[in-house]
Amino acid sequence: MSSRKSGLGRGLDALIPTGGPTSVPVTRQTDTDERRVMFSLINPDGSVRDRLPITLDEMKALYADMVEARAYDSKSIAMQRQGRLATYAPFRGQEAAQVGAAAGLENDDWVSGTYRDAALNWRAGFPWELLILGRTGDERGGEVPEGINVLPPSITVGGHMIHAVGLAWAEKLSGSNRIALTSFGDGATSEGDFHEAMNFAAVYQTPTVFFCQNNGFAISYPTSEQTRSESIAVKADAYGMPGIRVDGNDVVAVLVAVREAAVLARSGSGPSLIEAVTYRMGPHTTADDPARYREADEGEEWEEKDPLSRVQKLLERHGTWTEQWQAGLEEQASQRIERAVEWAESVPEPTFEEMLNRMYAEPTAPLLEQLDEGGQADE
Amino acid sequence: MSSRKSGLGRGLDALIPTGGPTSVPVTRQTDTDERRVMFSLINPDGSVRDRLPITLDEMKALYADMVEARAYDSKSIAMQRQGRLATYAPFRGQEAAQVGAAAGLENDDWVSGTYRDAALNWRAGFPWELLILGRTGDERGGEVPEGINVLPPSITVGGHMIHAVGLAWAEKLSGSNRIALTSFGDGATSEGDFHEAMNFAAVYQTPTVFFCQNNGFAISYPTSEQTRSESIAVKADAYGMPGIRVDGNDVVAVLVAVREAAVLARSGSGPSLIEAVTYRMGPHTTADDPARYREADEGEEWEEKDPLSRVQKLLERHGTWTEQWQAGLEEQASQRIERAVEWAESVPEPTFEEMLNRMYAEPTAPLLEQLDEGGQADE
Amino acid sequence: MPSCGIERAAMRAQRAWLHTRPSRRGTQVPEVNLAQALNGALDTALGSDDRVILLGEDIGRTGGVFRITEGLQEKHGSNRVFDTPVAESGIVGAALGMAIAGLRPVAEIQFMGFSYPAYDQIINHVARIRNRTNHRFTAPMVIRMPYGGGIGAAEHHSESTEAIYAHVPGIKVVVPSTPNDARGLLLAAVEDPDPVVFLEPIRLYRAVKEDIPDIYYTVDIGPVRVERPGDDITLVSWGAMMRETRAAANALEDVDISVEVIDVRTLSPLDRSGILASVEKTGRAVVIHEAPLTAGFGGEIAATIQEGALYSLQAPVRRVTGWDTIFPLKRSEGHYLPTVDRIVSAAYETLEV
Amino acid sequence: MPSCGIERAAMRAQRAWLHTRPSRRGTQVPEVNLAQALNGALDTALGSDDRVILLGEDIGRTGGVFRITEGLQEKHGSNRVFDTPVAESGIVGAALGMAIAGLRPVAEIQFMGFSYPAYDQIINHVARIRNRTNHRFTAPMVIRMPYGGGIGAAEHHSESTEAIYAHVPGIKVVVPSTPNDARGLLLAAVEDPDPVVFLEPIRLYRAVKEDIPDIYYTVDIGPVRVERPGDDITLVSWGAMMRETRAAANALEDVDISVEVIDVRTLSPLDRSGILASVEKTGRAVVIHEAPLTAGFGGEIAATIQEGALYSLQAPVRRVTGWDTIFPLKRSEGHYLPTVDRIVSAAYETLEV
Ligand SMILES: Cc1ncc(C[n+]2csc(CCOP(=O)(O)OP(=O)(O)O)c2C)c(N)n1
Ligand SMILES: Cc1ncc(C[n+]2csc(CCOP(=O)(O)OP(=O)(O)O)c2C)c(N)n1
Ligand SMILES: [Mg+2]
Ligand SMILES: [Mg+2]
Repeated sequence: MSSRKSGLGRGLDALIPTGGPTSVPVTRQTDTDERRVMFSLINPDGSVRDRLPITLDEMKALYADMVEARAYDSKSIAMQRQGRLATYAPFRGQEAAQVGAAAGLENDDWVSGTYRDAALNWRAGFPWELLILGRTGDERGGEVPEGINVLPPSITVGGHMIHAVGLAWAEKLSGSNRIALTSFGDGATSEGDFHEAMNFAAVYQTPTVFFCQNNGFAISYPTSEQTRSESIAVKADAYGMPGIRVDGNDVVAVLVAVREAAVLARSGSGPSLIEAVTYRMGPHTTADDPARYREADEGEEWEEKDPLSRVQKLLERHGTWTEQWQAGLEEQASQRIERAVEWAESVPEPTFEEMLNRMYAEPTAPLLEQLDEGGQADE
Repeated sequence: MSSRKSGLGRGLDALIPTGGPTSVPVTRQTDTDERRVMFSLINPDGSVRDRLPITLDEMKALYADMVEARAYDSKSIAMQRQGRLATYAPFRGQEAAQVGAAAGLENDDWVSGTYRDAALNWRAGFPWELLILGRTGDERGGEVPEGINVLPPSITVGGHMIHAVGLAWAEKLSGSNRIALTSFGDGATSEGDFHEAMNFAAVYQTPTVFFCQNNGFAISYPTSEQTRSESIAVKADAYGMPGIRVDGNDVVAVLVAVREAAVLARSGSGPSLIEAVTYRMGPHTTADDPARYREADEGEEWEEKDPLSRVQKLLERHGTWTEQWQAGLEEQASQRIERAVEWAESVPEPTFEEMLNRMYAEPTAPLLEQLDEGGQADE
Repeated sequence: MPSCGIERAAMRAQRAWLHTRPSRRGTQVPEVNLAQALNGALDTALGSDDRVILLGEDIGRTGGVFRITEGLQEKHGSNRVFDTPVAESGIVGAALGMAIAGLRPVAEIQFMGFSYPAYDQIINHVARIRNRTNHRFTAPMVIRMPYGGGIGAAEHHSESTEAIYAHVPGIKVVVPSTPNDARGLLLAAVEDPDPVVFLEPIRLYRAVKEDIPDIYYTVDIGPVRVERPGDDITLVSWGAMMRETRAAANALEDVDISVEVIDVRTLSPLDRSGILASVEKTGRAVVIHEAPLTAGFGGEIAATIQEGALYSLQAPVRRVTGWDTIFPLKRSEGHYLPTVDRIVSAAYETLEV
Repeated sequence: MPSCGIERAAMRAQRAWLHTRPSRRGTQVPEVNLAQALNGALDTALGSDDRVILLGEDIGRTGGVFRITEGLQEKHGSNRVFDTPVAESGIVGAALGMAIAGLRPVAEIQFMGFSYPAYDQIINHVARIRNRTNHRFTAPMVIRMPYGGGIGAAEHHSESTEAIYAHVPGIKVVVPSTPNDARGLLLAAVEDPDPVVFLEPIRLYRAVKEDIPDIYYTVDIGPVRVERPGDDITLVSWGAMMRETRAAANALEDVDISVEVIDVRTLSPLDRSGILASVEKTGRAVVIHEAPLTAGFGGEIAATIQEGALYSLQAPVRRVTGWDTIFPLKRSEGHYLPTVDRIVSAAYETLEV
């Protein structure tokens, strides 16, 4: 199974000093601009706006994770086409947001994300093996290993955010140091459940990080129509909560924003909202045809902002990236994913009994009768 | 039945010029202060902060309406104690907010309010007779006369706001000039439905006025705990909608705010949010005991801000208010309400058949069977 | 532009005209599947009544995830067909406001499993506005939702909770299983003065085809449809399970058992006498649905049959249903969905006694 | 401070101790009404298990609109008993998160009619977390809600939609009708490893009194309770309607009809064999509930009886229920609620054949 956290985010070395002041928003300003202007550190051409508060090794590890995530994404699309997976929701373009967010957390923090958050979930400890098993259409894919506090991806839009409030609340009450991060899309911000979750988190000052990947669309509906607020981040004001808008294609900016929100949460300063501005480069799911609702050149524009290539260019500038290194990363990623696929596809068919036995701690009387009845029918 | 709209709100005469500039916020400023600082015109001692944009006759009519509303409130509490009404939700203290809001509307505008909005609903055309009938526990109290576009008071908290969005949307689509106002409490702003209604209204720019009476409590839960936003009005930002905070005990300030929001809505500029800051001077309902959750002196403080007495003082300063006039108003109000009570209590008992026939345009087959069965049982 | 209230009469006239337009009368559109029939019905509704508007997630630009509204925004305009934010309670609540104001909204919920956030609006508001205003305000609106399993979909995408809607007084619940009924029932639902929850069987969308009349017609909400008359046993089902029910009936007919098949079509109001008439004749019945057994709508039907036809019953009414589990993911779907075999076995058991 | 996960064993031990604490064993608290029994059970739960927390609207400072949580915040602290914003979906969803993290939240919904905004959380999330994680994460939580009519309340305050909860796989649905059961079932619900919807009959809160044991005890979730044994006919009911059912049984006994009264107590999982055992003996049954007839839980019971005991049945199982209407306001309440007379008449009709 894939390895968990790589111990990122302790150093504050300048990777590529730009000479400018280090203006990482480590303490939240009351200035509302943060909710409107986008915070970013790495430009699409690989140049940086500011000192990066991570080490070179960390940067390379983040890049490697994004490469592996993209390999998983491509593999999943291919498998879905071969009928080996059920409908799949690609995250291409959102690797920085997801890998960066997970990297901002501690090992045992809670994560409650969505069907599109495979990279986030994986990076937070959910093994590829189980993610794939889940996508073959198997509930056992949701049985995350003990010690990994990641909920299986939520399929309903909106309903899972409040769970991260309850989880964090429980941790706060039991005096633990754990926090909870919930990831969701721009579309999810329209659900009433978003509002209730944000409000509860603020009222009880639960250590919850609300992480929105604004990827431009809810299926076919553009974010520009989804809401008339100036940004998603600005919605934090309605709850008296800090909000920040970051470049979601900049893995370090995301990491910094999440780490900072996590620090606030862990120190008892309550929840915050992060809007990671990104773009869903693929279709909504493998069943979707984006040509019906968006122009191809929009995608091209975003190709230039690709989250992987900007880090590649950065590392290239630094003399670290080589084709050989890249090939090695891809090879390793592909091997790990192939092994995961192999494992998932070797899991024996789920049985009728398992289906019924999964409902309660102990099967109830009606289920015992039905186990009997269905068991016979199955023979 | 009670008379409808008194043709208020056309004149802009200075009732009591203060010499200061007329700074009524007729055009909405982008300045966020409006959402935090309270707009008011009449001080608790009856002095005014600014020129009042209404005539003396209008001021007197507003006062008379508040007197009548208060008489209804007291009568209802008394009747409930005598077992003549089901549980009743008093609005004492909120007369200015409710009368002012209704006065800011046109005759055929839509209103969707709550169980505590009897004064608002009445002032918008819902006859006392039917309001009382409803409170005796009779669905026929909800059958408002043709031409009156007021929905019966909503008992669920939160669910009725979106109806004012749909109503306004329909009016916009059919090119009419009608708008919709929805009234709700501070507690209602925590429901997911508030969020969805605000968002839909903003997205489709429906001519909807969101009118929140922040009366300090949701049953026992204080507004200060209900949300951590700086105000209710500030929540408008989350939807890219104008928001304003007004002194809800100042009938003219409320009238001005609602009229202005109505102008915006009617002119195609979409929805707005008004927070009227007021205080529920009585219990949540006749079944509630506020001593369990608030100090008595809190109420006393608000007695000084009473919405009626400040207008009385204003009129007194102006030499218009006399004890005799007051007595006359009370006498008239009381007569009208007594007549309404008499009428409501003379309505014959609702029948079993009516109960079943009210379900659909035509009773369905199961109901026809049940009409038969129940009719026999009733004999 | 949709028009309100007073234009009703004009609309009626226009519809009446459509009904009788000679060039159309009697002609049949060949080989229409259920999805196309629904798309055509919505097109007809939009074309014949200005008060009709459509709203829902992704129904405009893309024509909906199942393409049931395909082409309708283009044809009828973005002032008639609205894409909405992701907010089901908002969709239904806004539709209710529009209906009160005189429009005839048809809301789409993307999947039945996402109708639950709107359940409060449906049970507490949509279903009650007529009752609480003693007929003064009403909710002539339709809430469409694809339902049911069988396509290996993700969690929440295979729900069949018709029972929780059928239990709500003040709404009607309709579920077609043929293209003909789909068109006629949907047009009837749009015309209905009361709110209708309209369930669309996902796995039949493209699986059943037939010729349908190329005219404006309605199918009455209420009466069951005796799809196939028979004498030995009655199979009662609706919606998506009609496919397996038909196959089971064929299998039984193959061994010379005469099967009466009833497509309930309208779950509320329930046509009890239609069902009883059949069982009084056959004396035996099996009810089939894919929802879980406990408190499923099959209980209502079995209870009804024993109440009204106990002395005709030769054997207990059996229920062939989903198990008391959550609808499973793809790999276990076969364990869950009632099979033709299970229906046939239940029929044999019922016949054996 | 509530503690998570690993402390389970300790808690168990503590409870076991409570069970056997000698000074308490056997003593009875006299004349406890149902509301007091519930209050006492919550007090006991808070006192014996640190993981238990309470949350809901107005449950802290005021002790809830029905005072079921009276005094508990004062006694156990505002870190155990939480007043919440007005947001039912939030209450249930937050409770689910807490339960996953190892707490044992008991959420109060102020009235059943306000549980619908939380229906999505209950059916899509609370009921599924065990299933979708194959037992890895679970929802040991209780959702309490007062339900039912009879107090002349406002709209939405008299709901009895137990059927829409009983139809949800993954949760349990419990409804006591006596103080003894109220305490025992509530403590069992708090202990249960799966989520329990706990319905509290409003009009019985202060109407039934009995002595209850002053110890920590539980009543099993599942088995029906044969409240009164008899031979001629079985009356089956639950919750608030037990009052009218008992009165009807008394009236029938007065004319020497031997009545077996069954209090179902747990609607899900349903104790089918408990009900069948009774009807196999009596051959006749009437099911009583105040929810509307169509798709009410009475259908499930009648269907179950004819499935399992058709050949014992001397007469159809009759259902005495609310009508297919919205629960009416005060002046019409008498038209709606099933009366003792209606139950007695149905029993006579059942006995006559
Ligand atoms: C409650 C609910 N409503 C509708 C859907 C159908 N649906 C699935 S994804 C989606 C769009 C969500 O958009 P967004 O939140 O931006 O996330 P993204 O897919 O862009 O990652 C919709 C409407 C759902 N899954 N759940
Ligand atoms: C959906 C819903 N949840 C809970 C209730 C119970 N309840 C009735 S009034 C009320 C408080 C509402 O407070 P607020 O919105 O401030 O209005 P106010 O009573 O102060 O006018 C609550 C919780 C309800 N009626 N509806
Ligand atoms: Mg999105
Ligand atoms: Mg309030």
